[in-house]
Amino acid sequence: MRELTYREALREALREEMKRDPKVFMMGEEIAEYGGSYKVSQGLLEEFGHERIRNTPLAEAAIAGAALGASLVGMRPVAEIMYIDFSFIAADQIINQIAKLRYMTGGMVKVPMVMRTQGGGGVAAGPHHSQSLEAIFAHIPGLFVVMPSNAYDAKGLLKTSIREDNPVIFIEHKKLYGESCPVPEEEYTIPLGKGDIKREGNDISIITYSRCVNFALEAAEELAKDGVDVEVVDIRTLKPLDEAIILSSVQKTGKAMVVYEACRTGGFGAEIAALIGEKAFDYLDAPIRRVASLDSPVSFNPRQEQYILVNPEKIQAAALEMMGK
Amino acid sequence: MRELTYREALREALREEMKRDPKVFMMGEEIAEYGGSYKVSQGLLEEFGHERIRNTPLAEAAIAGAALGASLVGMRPVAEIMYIDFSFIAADQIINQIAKLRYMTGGMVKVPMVMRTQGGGGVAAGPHHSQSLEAIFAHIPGLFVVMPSNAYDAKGLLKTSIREDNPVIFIEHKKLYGESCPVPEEEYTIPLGKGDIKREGNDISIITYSRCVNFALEAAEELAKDGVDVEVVDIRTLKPLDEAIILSSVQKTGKAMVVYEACRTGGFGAEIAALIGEKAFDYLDAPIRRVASLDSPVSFNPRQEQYILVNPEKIQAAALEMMGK
Amino acid sequence: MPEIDAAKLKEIYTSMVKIRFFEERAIIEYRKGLPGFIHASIGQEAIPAGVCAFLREDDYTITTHRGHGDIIAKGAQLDRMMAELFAKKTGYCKGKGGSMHIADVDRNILGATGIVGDGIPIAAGVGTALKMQGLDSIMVAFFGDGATNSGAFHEGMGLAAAWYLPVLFVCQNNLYQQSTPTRDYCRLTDIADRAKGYGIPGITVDGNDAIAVAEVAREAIEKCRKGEGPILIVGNTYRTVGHHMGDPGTSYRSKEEVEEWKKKDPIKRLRQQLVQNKMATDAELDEIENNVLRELDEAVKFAQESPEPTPEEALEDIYA
Amino acid sequence: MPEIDAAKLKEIYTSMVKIRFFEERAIIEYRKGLPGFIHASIGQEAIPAGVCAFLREDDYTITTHRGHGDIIAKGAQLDRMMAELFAKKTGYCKGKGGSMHIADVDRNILGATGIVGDGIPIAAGVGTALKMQGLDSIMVAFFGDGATNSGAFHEGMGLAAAWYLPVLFVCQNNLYQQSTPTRDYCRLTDIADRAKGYGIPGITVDGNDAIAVAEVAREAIEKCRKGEGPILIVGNTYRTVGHHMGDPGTSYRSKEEVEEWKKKDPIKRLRQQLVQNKMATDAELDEIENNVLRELDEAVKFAQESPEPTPEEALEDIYA
Ligand SMILES: Cc1ncc(C[n+]2csc(CCOP(=O)(O)OP(=O)(O)O)c2C)c(N)n1
Ligand SMILES: Cc1ncc(C[n+]2csc(CCOP(=O)(O)OP(=O)(O)O)c2C)c(N)n1
Ligand SMILES: [Mg+2]
Ligand SMILES: [Mg+2]
Repeated sequence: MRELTYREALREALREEMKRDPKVFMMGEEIAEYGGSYKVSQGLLEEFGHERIRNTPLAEAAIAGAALGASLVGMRPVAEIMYIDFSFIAADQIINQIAKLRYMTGGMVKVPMVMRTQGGGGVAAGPHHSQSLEAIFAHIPGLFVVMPSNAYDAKGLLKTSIREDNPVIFIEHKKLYGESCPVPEEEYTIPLGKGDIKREGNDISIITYSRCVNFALEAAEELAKDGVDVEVVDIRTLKPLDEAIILSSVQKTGKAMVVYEACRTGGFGAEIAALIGEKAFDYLDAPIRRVASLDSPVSFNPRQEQYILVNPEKIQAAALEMMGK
Repeated sequence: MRELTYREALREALREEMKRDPKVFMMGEEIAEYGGSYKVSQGLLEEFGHERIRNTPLAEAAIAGAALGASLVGMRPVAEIMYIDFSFIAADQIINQIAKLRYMTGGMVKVPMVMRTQGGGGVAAGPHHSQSLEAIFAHIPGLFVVMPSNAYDAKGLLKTSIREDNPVIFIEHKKLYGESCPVPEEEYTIPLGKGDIKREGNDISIITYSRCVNFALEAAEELAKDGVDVEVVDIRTLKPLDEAIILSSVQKTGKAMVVYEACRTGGFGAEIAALIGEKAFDYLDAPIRRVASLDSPVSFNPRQEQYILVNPEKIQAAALEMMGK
Repeated sequence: MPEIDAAKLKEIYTSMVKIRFFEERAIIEYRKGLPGFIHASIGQEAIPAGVCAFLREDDYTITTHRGHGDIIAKGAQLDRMMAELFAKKTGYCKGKGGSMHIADVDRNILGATGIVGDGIPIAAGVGTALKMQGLDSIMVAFFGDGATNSGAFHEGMGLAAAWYLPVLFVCQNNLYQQSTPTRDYCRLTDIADRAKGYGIPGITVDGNDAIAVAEVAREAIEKCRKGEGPILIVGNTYRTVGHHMGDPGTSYRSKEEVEEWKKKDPIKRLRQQLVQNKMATDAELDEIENNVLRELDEAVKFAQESPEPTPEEALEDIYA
Repeated sequence: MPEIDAAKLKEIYTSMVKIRFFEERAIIEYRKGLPGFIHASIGQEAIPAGVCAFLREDDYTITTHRGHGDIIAKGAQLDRMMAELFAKKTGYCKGKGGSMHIADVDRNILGATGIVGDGIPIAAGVGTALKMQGLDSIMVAFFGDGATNSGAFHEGMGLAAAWYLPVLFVCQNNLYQQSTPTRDYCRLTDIADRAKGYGIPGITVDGNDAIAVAEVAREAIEKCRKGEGPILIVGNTYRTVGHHMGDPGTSYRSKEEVEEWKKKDPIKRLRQQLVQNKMATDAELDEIENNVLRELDEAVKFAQESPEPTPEEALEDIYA
């Protein structure tokens, strides 16, 4: 099968959905001629024109609010917030309007829009361009939150998100854009709310998402050498959350590790750990371990950044500890 | 000892600190003549004048950013965001500037400011004026987050917060303003990062904060009749978090319930539950239970609001279940 | 432009009376024990009535916390509005929204917001969609003077201006941001000057003169429809009641000031104009008022007799 | 006002040369392998140099992602700046901030922000404090044209205007918000018209003419100091490099356009003016340049030889 990068897979999803449905259009900063900060939309301007590939003013609240408005009257906007770090300028529109308008109107409206953004560290982009802030949106009823870990999932999940009648916060990872994997030519979609076992194993369940799936898989390879058989569960969507896949994996292995790139305290991994501590308690034979980034802004200095962020070595060390090795 | 309401206690803290330190001033919407939406600052204009009791334009990002700016050059601002629901307009300033400026400058600046706001439901204020959103700020390194549950704590913690050299998000609860308790005439402060056992007990530890402390205490009274002896741990500050008080209580009782008014998924209680599941696992003899509000915006309809929000009955029922009763 | 004819003016009069009587009745019912907050717009009725008189059914509106008037003027049903204030299942939002969130999507009333300013970027998005779809519908966003301080105002106006959107921005300048008078939050003496920051027309009108509002609105609406939007209209007016039920409105303004403005009552004024110009008789106008009163009796009855939603229904409508 | 004297103009020239050479050197070092992003301001130097020439040590500044120039003009040390780009412990932010976050609090340079627009409300707060303390220091906020679209701009300007704060807002209008030309994000042809929405003066100046900038700035600074602030100055200019290292700057503008602007180079222009008006000789100016080059050699050496912070030090400076 052909391989595509995460970036190409996302672009293909956008192109296919825009071709399929004239209601779909994109808006965001520097997405047209510039092709987007991470070049996801490169080439789409030539294909779809300025009407459907809309550069906006530097005004994240307007981007979010306008996407909502357009979604109310027959369009299916895909809005881009260049960095998740900037999405806090739009946070009020996202949390108070996008997430709640359907509820507040007693179900009178639908809000079929996608807010694409990207987060994560690893490129020495400093404290304002490296955050992982998904926990904030995952806490808000009315939103779906999607965080694909590879090109295949990214394409299938983005297509589904665009067809979804609820607002989706679609969070890409800047370090994944260049990573490739096989992606079929034939059309496919991936449902929201279905996790995916990325590696089967019997000793420890690692529950994770986004770039940390790669880290977990790397760590699993190393751990296999030490005789530790890791299962890697990629939840793929934080909301809806596939509780069943998490709980059944933990029931099987009896050991749960939750891995995420966000700051440890209050990250979405706390929710997963709490869920396991409540619903799979009787199957556990070890404390529920979280491996996350340290509670710090992300330093510009690359070695400090590495120190702060989660990585395969930290996962491996924690797993060995859990196994008493 | 005299009794003060939570509102009066807060006002007294503000008055005392403003008298004590000319650098302290207040800014916010409608805090001067109007006395603030919940009348916390009533009377302070007469005492301190418009220079120090500053009405602002309706511009929450400006309020937050300006408080930060003033704190950099010798002032100690106490900024008010009228409802925590509106704090998302200021979220970017709070998360990206207030929390990080010290870090980003390698420690060159201090940010001695307090952001007072209030949250919570129970007054049929509808989806835009009833949220509990502390989890979002507690996830961000660089901030302290304080949520007092009674007048005594409110006064002591607010005074400490105003003297603190780090930014403090001080979250009051709208349903507590009218509640009284004894507050000494003599000056006192309460350190940040110290929880408080509001009731001792041996069977179940309820870890909670803000208005839910009252709910837990009410439930504890009822549970006592059924022979269940509840310990109520009021963490008082989410950041810094008094891990020791939580863990030692759970070690004693072997049963942990975490109670919070925010939406269950991704609330700060998930962090507490995860902490317990990791660090007190071996002492637990039952799953870690969370009792929180349902994952829904807060409906205007009062009965639906009650249905959504956490309340003493829900706590009681969960406790009985945990005790196998 | 031709003068506005009597039929239209009577329509506007009816609309203003509906707003006034609805809110007066809501206040009475609130005092008897309705839940939540109510922000009444008494004194400001000429603006929504004058603007909406020239909107088509396929035009859209969005409003803010003080939105009853804007919603009524666009044609919403008083009974379902009242039921919403009563938190009943038959309310527009099934009791989930309350006074600050009423919408009637069938009538293209896209809702109201408790977060001041937030409707403005949303309006820009609606305008974008209308323009992309090649429709000649327009979007109207109502908001207060205080809202013009918000970042949302700026970003929404900016986008609408940059994209030449068919959006009419209507600021009901009642001279106060809750309790803060204009001079304390802003240097402008004419709020319409905000428009100059976006390179779009800003028009000021006496917001207590329904005919003046209607004339200005008619022209602005036509322009927006022809692609000459966005346009900002600022109607200067006054709410003669407190900020919301619970605010007596006395700590930040004088009794005299309020009394002065009561004399400028827009409903009385339009009545005088109609009668003096022989466009309507007092009897006719009395009948309009009586009809509205009857409609309101029924609306209250409807609200009272309607069922409450069940608690469990609270969890519906979060997701589609 | 008297003409600006030769000494001052040479100071400005020196400042511009420092900025230019610093960034050119940073680009060279970046290509050799510095971490992160760098947004160079090549072509825009006249604005910070002209403005900061009339600031006192006790005046404050804040800037944005493209802030090297503003920081250098206020007097920051090139060696510690360079060390910050190298992510070294001796850097201004101990390597934690990088190019987008340099501050020098001892020189009242309160920092830079990667979030465009965010410095503007902060500047209003600094102005508030200065005014409350009865000081006659002023605050200067630097930002780009794109930033004027942000809600933060509006809210910060609004507060500064409402409170008559001693803040000078300096917009470096390089005609693009990253890749988006003004006409695509805004209808104004003169960005200074934004000021009209706040009732404050907005002044446009040729941002490639250092003398013109200096004259305008001198007057505006004096006014702010006397309590006549805030004031908005817009310097029209151009960056002749890409948005950041990594952007060739070709997908959204033509080679010809860039070449046209290169001809208007502000440093060459000031040199010509100085020499023509016999305010300086070529030799003098060459010496200035050579001194700066030497300073930069040392700065790079300093940066190269400085220690890295330890990984563990990453966890310092989160809280005081
Ligand atoms: C973002 C936000 N900030 C503050 C409030 C609280 N608040 C409600 S109405 C209001 C005043 C709004 O003034 P204006 O826009 O003039 O409308 P008016 O109430 O005068 O109709 C304030 C401060 C709010 N609801 N939303
Ligand atoms: C709030 C925010 N939105 C978007 C960006 C991404 N971004 C960085 S610079 C820039 C363009 C800013 O334009 P302008 O203010 O004119 O400054 P210039 O880059 O031209 O100096 C953009 C969109 C950002 N850093 N912050
Ligand atoms: Mg008003
Ligand atoms: Mg620019």
